[in-house]
Amino acid sequence: MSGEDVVAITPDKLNVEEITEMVKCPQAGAVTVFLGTTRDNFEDKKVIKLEYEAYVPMAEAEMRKLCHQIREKWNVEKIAIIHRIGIVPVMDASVIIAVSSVHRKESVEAVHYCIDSLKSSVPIWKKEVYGDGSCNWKENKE
Amino acid sequence: MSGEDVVAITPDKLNVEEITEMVKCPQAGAVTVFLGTTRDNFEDKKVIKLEYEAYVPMAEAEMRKLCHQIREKWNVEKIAIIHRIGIVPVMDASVIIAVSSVHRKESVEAVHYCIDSLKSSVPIWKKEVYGDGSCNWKENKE
Amino acid sequence: MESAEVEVRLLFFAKSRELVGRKEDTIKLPIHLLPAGLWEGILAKHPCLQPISDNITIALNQEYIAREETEPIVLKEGDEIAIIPPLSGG
Amino acid sequence: MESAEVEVRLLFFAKSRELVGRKEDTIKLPIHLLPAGLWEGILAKHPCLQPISDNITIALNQEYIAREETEPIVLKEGDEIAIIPPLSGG
Repeated sequence: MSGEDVVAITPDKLNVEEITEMVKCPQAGAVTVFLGTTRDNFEDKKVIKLEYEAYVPMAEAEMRKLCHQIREKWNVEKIAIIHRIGIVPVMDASVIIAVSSVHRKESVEAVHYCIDSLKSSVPIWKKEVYGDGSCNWKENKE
Repeated sequence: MSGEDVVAITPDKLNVEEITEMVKCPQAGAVTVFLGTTRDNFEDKKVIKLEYEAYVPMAEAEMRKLCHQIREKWNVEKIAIIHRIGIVPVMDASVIIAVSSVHRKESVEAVHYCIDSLKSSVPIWKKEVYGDGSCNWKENKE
Repeated sequence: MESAEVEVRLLFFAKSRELVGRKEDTIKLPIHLLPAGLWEGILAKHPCLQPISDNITIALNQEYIAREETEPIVLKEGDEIAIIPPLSGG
Repeated sequence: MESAEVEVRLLFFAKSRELVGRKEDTIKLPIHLLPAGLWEGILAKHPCLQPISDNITIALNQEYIAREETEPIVLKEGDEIAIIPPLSGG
């Protein structure tokens, strides 16, 4: 079943339709999709864009580990985890996770677990670039 | 904020890109999307298609109530709940729910709550049509 | 003394629509009645619904009403009463 | 007697890349050493990392290693050691 998993790091704009199609299948009754999108503010500062950087081969390996963990915990059909790097403008997605399953509970829980775990285990970093020209490397708290 | 909610019943094919765009906004860092899709089987029977029927004005009113309930429970930005009626072929979505929020937890939990509640409160019915020509009105168990 | 009657609309969906063989009907019902009386009145006019009567919910003007409710309902001319078989949306 | 040394690759990312001013370097380190010794060796060569040293994780050949681990590491020529500042993907 792990042949059904797609993980990727890409500099290209992410397309939710395309990533949803990757996980659709005739036996699945549910698809859950999560998009992490660039916000226009951090505390009182105006955010212009984010710049993402990844340790690509290790990030992809950690994303494959997440797929294995999901399959140990839930009975899911297909998994796609795609993370964008480089500049990500406000409202664009930096990450899209899609999971299909026969029944709805599995795909929703798996996606929730996946985004939480991705933030704590996958070597990717973002720098916020503010309206005043300053910038800051972020740190996932949770 | 409830002006940000979109609810609809439509005979048209649902487009995940379009519905995701409805809820994206600059202050949101997360969008969660759920798609209910037609499965090709029920127990040992081959399913050809589903036929959905709705009590349209009441279904839309119940979907608006779901939006209010979500906003009482979670701090979310925008909500879209779109349900297709008529014939829905295998792998097509019968329902798409999309919710945006500043942080990820709210949109994931709100979408999970929304699909569970939709199944128990919104007057919509589906008939499964099988490969042998027989058919059956379904009943949500949960 | 019998309660005055009003004519209300009946809407049928899914299995109930198939059993009745139509989407809509009208029915004369007392202005004041208990939910249980509403069920009885509808089943009296449409006995074909009997096989699914335990699984039917009713909505009055697009609001669910509880069959076991002991507070009487007040009907108005033209009210919309929907016969709601078990839901299967999603 | 000193342990024999090997040359390994060092990769820097995000804040650590900016502090060091480059993406990659090489370093000679003992074949056998504790994780704590690995941190020390890297900080000795790149003291500019000192301000963030408490927040750095290290990956050896794309596997995280725990700084407080008391089992020694065995390095091979050409091993890939990545300096991992706090993650902020997603």
